Amino acid sequence: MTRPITKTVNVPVADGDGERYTLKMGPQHPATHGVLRVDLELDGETIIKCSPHVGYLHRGFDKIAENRTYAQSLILTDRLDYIAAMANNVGYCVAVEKLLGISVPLRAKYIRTIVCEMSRIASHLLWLATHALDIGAMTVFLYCFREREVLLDLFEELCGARLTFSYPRIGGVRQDVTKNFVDVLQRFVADFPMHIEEYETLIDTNRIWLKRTVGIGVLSASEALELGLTGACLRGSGVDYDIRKHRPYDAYDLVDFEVPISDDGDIYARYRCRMEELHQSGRIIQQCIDQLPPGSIISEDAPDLVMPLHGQRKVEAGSSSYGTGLIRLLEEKEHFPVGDIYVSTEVPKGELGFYFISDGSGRPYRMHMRSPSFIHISALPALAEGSMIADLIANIGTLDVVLGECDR
Amino acid sequence: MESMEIAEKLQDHFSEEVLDICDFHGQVGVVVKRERIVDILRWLRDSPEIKMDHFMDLCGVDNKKRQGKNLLRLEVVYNLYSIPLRHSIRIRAQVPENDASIDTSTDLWCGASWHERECYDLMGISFNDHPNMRRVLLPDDWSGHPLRKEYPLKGREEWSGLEKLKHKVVKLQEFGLSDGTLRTKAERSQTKGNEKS
Amino acid sequence: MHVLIILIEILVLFAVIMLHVAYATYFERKIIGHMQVRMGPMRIGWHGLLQPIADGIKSFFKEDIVPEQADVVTFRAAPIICLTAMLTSLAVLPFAKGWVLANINIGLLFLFAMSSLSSYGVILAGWASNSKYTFLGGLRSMAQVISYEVAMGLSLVGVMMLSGTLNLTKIVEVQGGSFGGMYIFPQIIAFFVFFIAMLAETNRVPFDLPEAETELVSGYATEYSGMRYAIFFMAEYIGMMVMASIGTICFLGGWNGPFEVTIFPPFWFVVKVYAFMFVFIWIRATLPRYRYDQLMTIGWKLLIPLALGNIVLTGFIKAFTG
Amino acid sequence: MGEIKESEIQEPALIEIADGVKKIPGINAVLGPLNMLVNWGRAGSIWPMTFGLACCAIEMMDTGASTNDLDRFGIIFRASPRQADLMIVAGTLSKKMAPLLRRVYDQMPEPRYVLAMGSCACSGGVFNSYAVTQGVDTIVPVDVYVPGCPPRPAALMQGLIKMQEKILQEQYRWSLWR
Amino acid sequence: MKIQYKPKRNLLQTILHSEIMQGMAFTLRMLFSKPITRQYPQEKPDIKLGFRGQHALVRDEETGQSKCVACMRCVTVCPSRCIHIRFHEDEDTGSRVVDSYDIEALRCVYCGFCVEVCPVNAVVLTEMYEYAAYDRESIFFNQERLLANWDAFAEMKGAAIKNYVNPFWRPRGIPESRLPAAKRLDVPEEWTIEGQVVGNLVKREQ
Repeated sequence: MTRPITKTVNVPVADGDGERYTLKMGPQHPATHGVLRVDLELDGETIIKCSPHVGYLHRGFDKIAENRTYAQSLILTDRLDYIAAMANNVGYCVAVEKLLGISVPLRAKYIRTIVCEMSRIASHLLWLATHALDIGAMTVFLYCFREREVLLDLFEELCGARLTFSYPRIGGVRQDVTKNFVDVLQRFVADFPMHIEEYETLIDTNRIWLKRTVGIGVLSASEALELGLTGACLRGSGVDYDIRKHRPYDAYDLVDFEVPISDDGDIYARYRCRMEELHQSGRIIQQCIDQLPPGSIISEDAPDLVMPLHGQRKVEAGSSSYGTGLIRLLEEKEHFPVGDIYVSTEVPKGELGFYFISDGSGRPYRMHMRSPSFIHISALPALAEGSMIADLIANIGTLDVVLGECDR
Repeated sequence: MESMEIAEKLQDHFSEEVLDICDFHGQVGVVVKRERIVDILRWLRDSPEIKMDHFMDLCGVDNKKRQGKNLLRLEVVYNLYSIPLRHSIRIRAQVPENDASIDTSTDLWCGASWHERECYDLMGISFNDHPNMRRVLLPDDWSGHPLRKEYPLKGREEWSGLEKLKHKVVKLQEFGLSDGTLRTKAERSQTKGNEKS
Repeated sequence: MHVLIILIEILVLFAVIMLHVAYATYFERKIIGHMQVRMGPMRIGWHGLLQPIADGIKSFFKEDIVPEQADVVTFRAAPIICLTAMLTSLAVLPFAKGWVLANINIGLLFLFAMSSLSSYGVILAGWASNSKYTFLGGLRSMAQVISYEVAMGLSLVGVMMLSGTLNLTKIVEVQGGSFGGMYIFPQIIAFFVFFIAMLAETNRVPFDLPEAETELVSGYATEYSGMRYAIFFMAEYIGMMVMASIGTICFLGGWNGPFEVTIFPPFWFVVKVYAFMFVFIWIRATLPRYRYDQLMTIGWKLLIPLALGNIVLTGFIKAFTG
Repeated sequence: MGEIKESEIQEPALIEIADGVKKIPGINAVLGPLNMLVNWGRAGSIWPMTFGLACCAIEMMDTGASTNDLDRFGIIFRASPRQADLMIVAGTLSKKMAPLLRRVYDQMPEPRYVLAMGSCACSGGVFNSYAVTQGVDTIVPVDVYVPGCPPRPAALMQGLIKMQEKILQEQYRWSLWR
Repeated sequence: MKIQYKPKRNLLQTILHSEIMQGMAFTLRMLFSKPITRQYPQEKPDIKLGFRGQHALVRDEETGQSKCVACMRCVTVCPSRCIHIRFHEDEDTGSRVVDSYDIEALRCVYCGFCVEVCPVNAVVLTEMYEYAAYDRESIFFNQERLLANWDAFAEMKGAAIKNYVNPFWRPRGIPESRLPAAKRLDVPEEWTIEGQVVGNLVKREQ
């Protein structure tokens, strides 16, 4: 009954040029946001070499998606980045709509924009909570969850689930918003800047927070680009890249918002960027609520959930499980356009891209996800090497990784 | 610049390499040979009027069940984007089955490193001169590459690590005091909830 | 007979302190809970009042694991060293006039010695567990205790100079019963240094590096389970109480208060100690954590110069005012 | 513990209640309340280990946060398996993670309990693929199953209350180890 | 937009630890605020209409049996493939008779697709969520269990069950013509296209 995670070398062993030893953090470690494993080579507390290991949550999304219809695979995206499942759902639907050439009613676009920004707030709140907890400020964690709970209740009212929504549909959204939902959301958005101020009272100018974040984990713009970072990590380094502005989807070209950018590229800059994004998200939601047009919420030519397209099917008597008739239908390669498409959306973590190859059948021939967390974790050595263990924790926090999305 | 123009320029530059250009919903894919892929990518990144500085995505594709001219068994797809000029292009490099390897693009973008490792892990395409060509998502001693079309969804044989673990679980069972449920293989086939799916 | 009385006194003190320790954890959970707009323990007993007892029973009946590759003797001894050192230092604390087990003339030095000794327990625990997290926790603790012990000792030199004694009872008596007599006013710099050093000595936020949960799992106590972990836990809380008592005695005038409470002479002492404890908890609920090298920087570059300056200043004042 | 061992020495006073099980007559009067007390202590101070794997971990954190506040039940999360009583397996257990889960479980001291939270932990859920174990109960013995994907915080708390009920009904489990 | 940082603290603020004191004052204020905790076993969270919880088969008030017609749409759509139906065709009438209807609830992902596609509102997800169990078998629902779940839910809802419409039974905002007959349930005003919520700016234009 020895502790295996820390077992490799028992006490530091000299290897010639100073006392170096290895430390394996994770996969079960309170600061690794799930099941990330980081192998560290340390000299004292200074990190000489840092190699992250992922895959402890690999579930085979790509393979499962190849065996499900387009509509069914939607539920997989819930479990991709489970902190902002709505943004993933919308990203998936946008990609499939582009592939199938379906246009979405304007009202659905607005509703999607609202829920996307809500999930951005929820995700950033969770990021702030865990980031602050990693650095030691435990109270911020609970205050963030307090506000997050309001959002989750709203999501529950909208679609009946708190975390895994499956709310958007290919061609629209599942349900219309209610009066109560809009009212509560509006009140939340109005109050939210006050709550942000509360968090900032505790950490923003706090000298300990500043000491732990300013000048730590610095990335220049070119480095960040080369590492493939996206989202707030890239914008914190001064690159103006936000897909909502570059390749607008849903109603983002109809609302007015700004993309916060900082040139410093350290943890504090990324923290400020995300805090500013919270304000901007509130602005977007308010505008969307004001502009919400009447109309249908799902496109007329949206594919049916059961069938790949509208159509009838007969199941043989006695058949018990997954229908053979459908499989036959799915194999017929005439319903969908043949081609490949890459569509990316701006989820809270960064750029979430879906690459589909369709061979005309009812199921994707190949689905690949470009998940931001996967790339962000691969950038961890660039941030952490040469710093101390405590900075590694802060760096993992600032990259805002979700292992479900990373490992897929 | 329109994607199509870039594709044409690319064809002018690398006429030997480009096999095909396909357009789907406004997205242009250039099918190329694998030999000079790094040169192509470098040209796309460095030439001033194209300037593809953002390496969006890399993924491997198995073409076993897909028809199309110029397609080999495997394919590596690069999606590139230019942040200052706001245009994108897709490069599809063909890789034969018997020699599933292609040159690495980590020298151009170090962020491509894990994409390539993932491609190797799940699709079995190895990248020449990659600094750390190991599996990234699956355990090191996993056999097979799950995203190949012939690999079944539930896998072929059990991973050796899990087999070992299950033996260990059975062995340790007698030492534990827990009265919770533990399902070993024999019990499991008896329960009705499990075997149906 | 005398021995018997002392033994009874020790037992009573021990029991009272243990109860205080148990309920200090309860109050910490409650206060932090309410600061975080939640409730803390509610369901074990009325408003969770029996929570510490349940925790104790649970810990006592838990399996006690000694890791295979650990140094068994040291591993087992470490928590006991910690607890014993902390309990011993209680002997010299004057809770009220005459309420002291051992009224020795070097009381303050004795306290320092004991608090240093308890950190041996931590270091040994870190080393004996044969795990790297505990080892790092032990290392951090060692460095922290060494550097902050210096700052703390120097900060109290001013108090010694003013009072002219190391006997804790006399230090309180010199300060007198009046509000203005408390050493916190002439020794405000020393109090500042002492307070920060105190947080660091007791491994509290923002200096809780040896057991920083998000960095080192549970620090030096990572490998300890059941009762042995509980002993570490108790030692830590007694340490907090001892440090708060030193602060009360040296800066806040000990058991003296605005009026006498004749039924329970240590009333004001207890109130002041609990005020300190509340501030500990309050800080824990508010602040993030320093990094290891920053902690060292503060210790050596800020606190020690400040404490030295304070000694010089006190010396001058003492010399000129006589 | 001690009581049982001493009782074995006093041979003549023993009565046999089942095959190979002997006891002192009347010992239940002493041990019964002690058993109740120990069970009460254990049920009132379950310290789960933070073993968040996937989506359910977020709901687990939410359960610990202000709105639901697990601290009310005396539940505080411990990072080290050595100090934990309960392992809440919250999320999908992939095959790569399974040996580590078992190792962490082995590090926990007796008495230890396992709560499988969510569809994935209970049975593999939607991820019936090459990389996911079909149920955490093939690796560790599970005491309580909490269904849901993910279970909402109240459902997890109901699972924990069920766990407390189970602990309260235990008979002399504390006397069995070592 | 470039980020604006707050001004650096000056010497006086450094000595007085003003920003730390502000934080401390804030936490102290929160100490005396009312906790937002919901005391679970006594106070249950209010479940929103349409929460996707425990599965049930609606008990038809006339026949006392389930409404299922074995159309297999739920089986087909289920992404986690946890619904299993066995049926045979009645030789006289030619209609389908359900032999068994099983839901592996532990495999379910609660997406609600089955409820949405069911043409007769037979299978539903209720608002019950408290059904943790000590073994796996008791969370495997067969037809009797599913009907019993519905009874339990109906008991919890009381008289309200008569007019109870879970939004997932009747997709909101979808035109009537696209819905099967049983799905055309009476719903509140704001669920219809005419009564839907629109933004302030839009209203003013009209």
